[in-house]
Amino acid sequence: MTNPYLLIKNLKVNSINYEGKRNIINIDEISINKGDSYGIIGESGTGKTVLALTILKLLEMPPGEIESGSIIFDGYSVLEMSQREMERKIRGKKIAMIFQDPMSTLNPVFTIGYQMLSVIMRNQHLKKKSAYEKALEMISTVKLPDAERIMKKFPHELSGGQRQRIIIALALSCGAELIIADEPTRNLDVTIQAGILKLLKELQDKFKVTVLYIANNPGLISATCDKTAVLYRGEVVEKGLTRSVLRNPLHPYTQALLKTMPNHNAGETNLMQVEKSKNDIISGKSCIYYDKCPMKEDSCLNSQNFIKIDDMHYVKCHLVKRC
Amino acid sequence: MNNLYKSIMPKIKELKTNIYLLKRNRLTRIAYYLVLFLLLLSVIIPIILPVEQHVYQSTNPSEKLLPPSAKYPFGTDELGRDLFKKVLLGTRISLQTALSAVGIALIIGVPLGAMAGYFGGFIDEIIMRFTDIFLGFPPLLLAIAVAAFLGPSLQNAMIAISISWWPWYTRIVRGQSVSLKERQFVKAAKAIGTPSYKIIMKHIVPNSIAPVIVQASMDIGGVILTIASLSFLGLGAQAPVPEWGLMVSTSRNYFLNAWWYSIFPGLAIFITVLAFNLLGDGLREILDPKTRNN
Amino acid sequence: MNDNILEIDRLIKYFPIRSGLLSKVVANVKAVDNVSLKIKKGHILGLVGESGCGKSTLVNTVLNLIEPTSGKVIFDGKDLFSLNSKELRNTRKDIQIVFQDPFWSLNPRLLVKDIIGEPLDVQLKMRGTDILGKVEEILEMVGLPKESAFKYPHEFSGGQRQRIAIARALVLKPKLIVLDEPTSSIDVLSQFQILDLLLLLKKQFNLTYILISHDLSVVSYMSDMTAVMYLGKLVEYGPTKEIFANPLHPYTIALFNAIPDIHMENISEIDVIEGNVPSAVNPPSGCRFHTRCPKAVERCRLEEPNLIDVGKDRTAACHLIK
Amino acid sequence: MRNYIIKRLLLGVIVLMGVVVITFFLARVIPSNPAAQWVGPRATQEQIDKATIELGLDQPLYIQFTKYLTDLFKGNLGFSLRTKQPIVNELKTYLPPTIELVIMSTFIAVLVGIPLGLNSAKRKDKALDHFCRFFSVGAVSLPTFWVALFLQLIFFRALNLLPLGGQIDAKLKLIYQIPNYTGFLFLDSLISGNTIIIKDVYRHMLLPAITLSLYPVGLVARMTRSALLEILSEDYIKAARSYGIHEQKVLWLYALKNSLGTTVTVLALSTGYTLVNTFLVEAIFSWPGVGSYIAGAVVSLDYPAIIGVTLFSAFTYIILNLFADIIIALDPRVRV
Repeated sequence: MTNPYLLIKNLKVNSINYEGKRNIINIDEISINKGDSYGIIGESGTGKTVLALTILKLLEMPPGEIESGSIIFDGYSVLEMSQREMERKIRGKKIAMIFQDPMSTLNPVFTIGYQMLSVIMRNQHLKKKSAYEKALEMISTVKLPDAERIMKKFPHELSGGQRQRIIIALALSCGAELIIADEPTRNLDVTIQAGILKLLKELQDKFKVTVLYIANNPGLISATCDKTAVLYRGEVVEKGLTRSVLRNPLHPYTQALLKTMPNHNAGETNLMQVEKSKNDIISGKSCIYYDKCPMKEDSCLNSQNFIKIDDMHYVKCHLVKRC
Repeated sequence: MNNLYKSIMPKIKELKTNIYLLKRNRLTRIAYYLVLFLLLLSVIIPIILPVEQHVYQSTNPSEKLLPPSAKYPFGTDELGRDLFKKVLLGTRISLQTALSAVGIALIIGVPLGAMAGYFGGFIDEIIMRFTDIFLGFPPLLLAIAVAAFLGPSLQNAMIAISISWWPWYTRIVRGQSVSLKERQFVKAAKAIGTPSYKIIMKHIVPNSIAPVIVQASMDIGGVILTIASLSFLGLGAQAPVPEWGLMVSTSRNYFLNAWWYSIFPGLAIFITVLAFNLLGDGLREILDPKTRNN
Repeated sequence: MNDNILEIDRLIKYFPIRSGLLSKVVANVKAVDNVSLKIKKGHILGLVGESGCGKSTLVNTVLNLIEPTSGKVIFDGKDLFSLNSKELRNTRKDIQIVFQDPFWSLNPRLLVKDIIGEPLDVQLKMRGTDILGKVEEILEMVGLPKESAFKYPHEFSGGQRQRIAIARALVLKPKLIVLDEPTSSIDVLSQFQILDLLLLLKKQFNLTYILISHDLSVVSYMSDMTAVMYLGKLVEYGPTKEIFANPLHPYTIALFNAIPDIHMENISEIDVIEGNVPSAVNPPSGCRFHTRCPKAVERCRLEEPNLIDVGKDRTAACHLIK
Repeated sequence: MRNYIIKRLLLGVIVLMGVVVITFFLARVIPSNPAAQWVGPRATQEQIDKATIELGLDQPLYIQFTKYLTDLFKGNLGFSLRTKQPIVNELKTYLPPTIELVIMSTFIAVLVGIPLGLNSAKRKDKALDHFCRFFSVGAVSLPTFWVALFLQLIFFRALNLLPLGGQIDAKLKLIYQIPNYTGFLFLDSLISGNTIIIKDVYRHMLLPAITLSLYPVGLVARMTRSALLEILSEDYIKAARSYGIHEQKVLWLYALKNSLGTTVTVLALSTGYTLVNTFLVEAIFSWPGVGSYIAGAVVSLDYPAIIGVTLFSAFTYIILNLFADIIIALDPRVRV
């Protein structure tokens, strides 16, 4: 078997502040193959963005702290590389990121053109003139009309949807092979969001890039990704082919998450009732979902391992064995 | 009684947390203890050593301008008075004047800012243009001019400083209250018909006070410096009041041959101002929500 | 007897844009443009639309936080904008709001008892101990322990804070509560609990809700009637079940389709409508949706469609609906 | 943007007017007997009566104010009590040395303060940051007048490296023809090309300039640090890094350009501070500038001179702030 393109193993990331240390990420293994589109689902506050920043080694430390683990990307051991090496070899060249908020991802005091040219000239070693051509080409690739005019504009003169398209163009024009999209449509209206998602999918096929997709909405992942991991409080609780994870969710958390989805065909929506639970923090090794899980029993206080359902599908809940 | 206790407890807890946070940074911790020490000094010293007694009765021309020694740790001045005692007495004068000046400035500035921000429109326009005009003078300049015209004295210097300082607080509080009034809890209060003055008192002022406290604590340092500067120019304390700035000013006639005369009062100013500034800086770090989560 | 608790009649709200030295009005943001709605007592009205469609402006006028440019809001038989200040204060206790983000909607410097007690103090002039008793009673109703009264908001989780916000809205026994995205900023698991709590309280206190949400599943779960807005206009209105089963207006269809659900194999199944939401300063002529509508014809550009009755209590504003 | 600038100019005019009104009140309304104050403590009753008429103090307030305004417009600030000279003429002679000093110390503030703040922000909570924080807080805590004396003790008394005060050595004045092209001695000496004069002038300037620059250095470093800390946590900085942009470019161009607004505002503020600090420092260094002039005026309660300098300084400060705001208005985010 070939080595995975991106392999995250035993990664533990903490956040340190005056109240003490808090674990944000505790991932046993995520492996992504070249050409995959891989989705990570989780609510806000589960450490999705921290994960993305850790892969690029952009996490601010402190307050962040990497306790253990490794990230192997395309043969590079990212966590052992220096900031300079990351800058020269990885960021932009190999991995580019699309951030959550298109309003704040572009530098407000430079024109779109300037920002695109800097990125293209830096990463593709082009002269200014050919970089300019390239920038125009990329702007039309993301289906924005009138590229020359857009190049002269400042970010605040564009709408949210337009800006997110520019950011996608920026990420792609680095020539990166892995794109990390961190909730790229979070702050956009739904009708605009659909257009951006469609564009991303088209471009993925066109540029043959690998995409790591981070979202809080299972629907987005379902429509865009082949493989999925479900994140709860920094831990992967279920992973596998998107189809099997989302159609046949086995972890109680995944099940709870999916019940919120609109289901017009089913005729009536049934919302799950979760029994009231105090938000007490369970220390030690118990299942991460213990305090909120509707099916919990005493055996859940033991540590949980992944249980293999099929070749791809793994669940971190020992209760599935019984079903 | 029990309810009162229960309402106050969380506030005490919060204060304790804040002091704890403050003391976590080494620099701030030192500043914190230094400020406490200085406050203590300013209370105790005048009790042990009444100002009048020292200033008028301890002149001793035969021991004038003596260098530091075991008897006179800071040396003596041109009339043979113990500079160490003089510098110690100066603590009370500086702290008292500075705290009063900042207090007056807060009393004028905070309500004006809260009103300007909350009501907006015409009231805002009037108050803020007034503020702009006062801020049109470079810092210290207005204080100098006002003090000059009121006539040189410590009390007038204090009034002059308050007059030139309030607009800063007005500006801060206004900025806060403009954004607070869009906050949902203010809208909720409006929606239940809470009268304006209650909204300002309960919702606007308490929530905009944190940056004001930070600013004020940093300003105490600046105000002490300003008092010293005014006295140095001859617009503040008048001889024989043992005020630090005045001492440095008088020392100018002797300092090339009596370095201790200038150095120690100046050092006292520096250390006091530094303590307050570091404390203010530390306060900003913990009270500012932007830096707090780090 | 009239069983409508709220009637919004041809409501218009323009925000003038001023420019130049003399602050001349150069344009208007047409935030709400000629909207009429009725809400029956005991119903839940779901209000749906994207940002800039005028939902918040509409709600702010209902709460009497802003005055409309023209039109009427009749609440419980009284015209909200012709009340004198005393009547207004009395009416205010009948209309309450629960905001989206419980982090921002609770004053961080007040104890929970003072937050929930504020309406009692202001409206009923109640005394300290009476207030406390009432607060503890209402806290238990929303599923929080009595001891919460002496805590600060930051000691609670998002879901619990939202319960506090609900308690504050409830404490005056209002007739109408506006729910502004009540669950969108709390975690999925607490969302269910909040929604069910709201349904329970509605039954218990005989309340009427206006529910604003961008989450269609929440609207379909909660509301009896649904209103869809686009750029300050009401485009479709009717019983929730009917609208979700068979949306008529092209915008409603586009909105429903744009949301990917987990039964979708591929993103290409989504019908994307092109373009951006136009500015409300200079909204498109004719039907405001015609610039993005896949079915638009010449007439849509020229003539503004009226809301027409399409049967089953439903109305829609589109030329193409027969 | 044009509208913004016009509005800002209008505000500037309002503030200027306000400043004039306040000084008018200070000079004519607050004192119990302004005429007596105006002519000084040793004046005879006759002189006071004369001043009362001259100043129009027997007239209603609004007429006094109109006269005050028209005088100002004509550039008439009255006469100094000490020298009996027109204050405007005195200001003209005392200004150039002060301007040189202020420019010099602001220059030092930018050169030292910005890199200090930037490096501090870059290495937040590291040793360098702690040092910078201590240094910048320390710099704004020092009494300027005391620093002046302290530096004199060290560099003149103890080490005898630098002169005690003055602008140029008195002996040089006798040997050389001191050039006077612009009225600004430092500039003139540069133009003259006489290295001995340049060196001497420079040596005289060093201590006062360093003394005055301490406060602005602290201020600029501190503000740059906090502005940059905020900017460095923005998404667009993370984004620029994720696209592999050079860290140096990210810091010095992407981040610094965003903090330009803060820097410019701080510079205007700190120049204001420096201007007023010259009042405390110049006399110590026997620097023949406005600062020495007003320090003298304060001691002898020369009220017309105090008002004159106050008005002049306030006007300068207002214009500086106006420039700062207009520069900030060039920021594309404001340009709507």
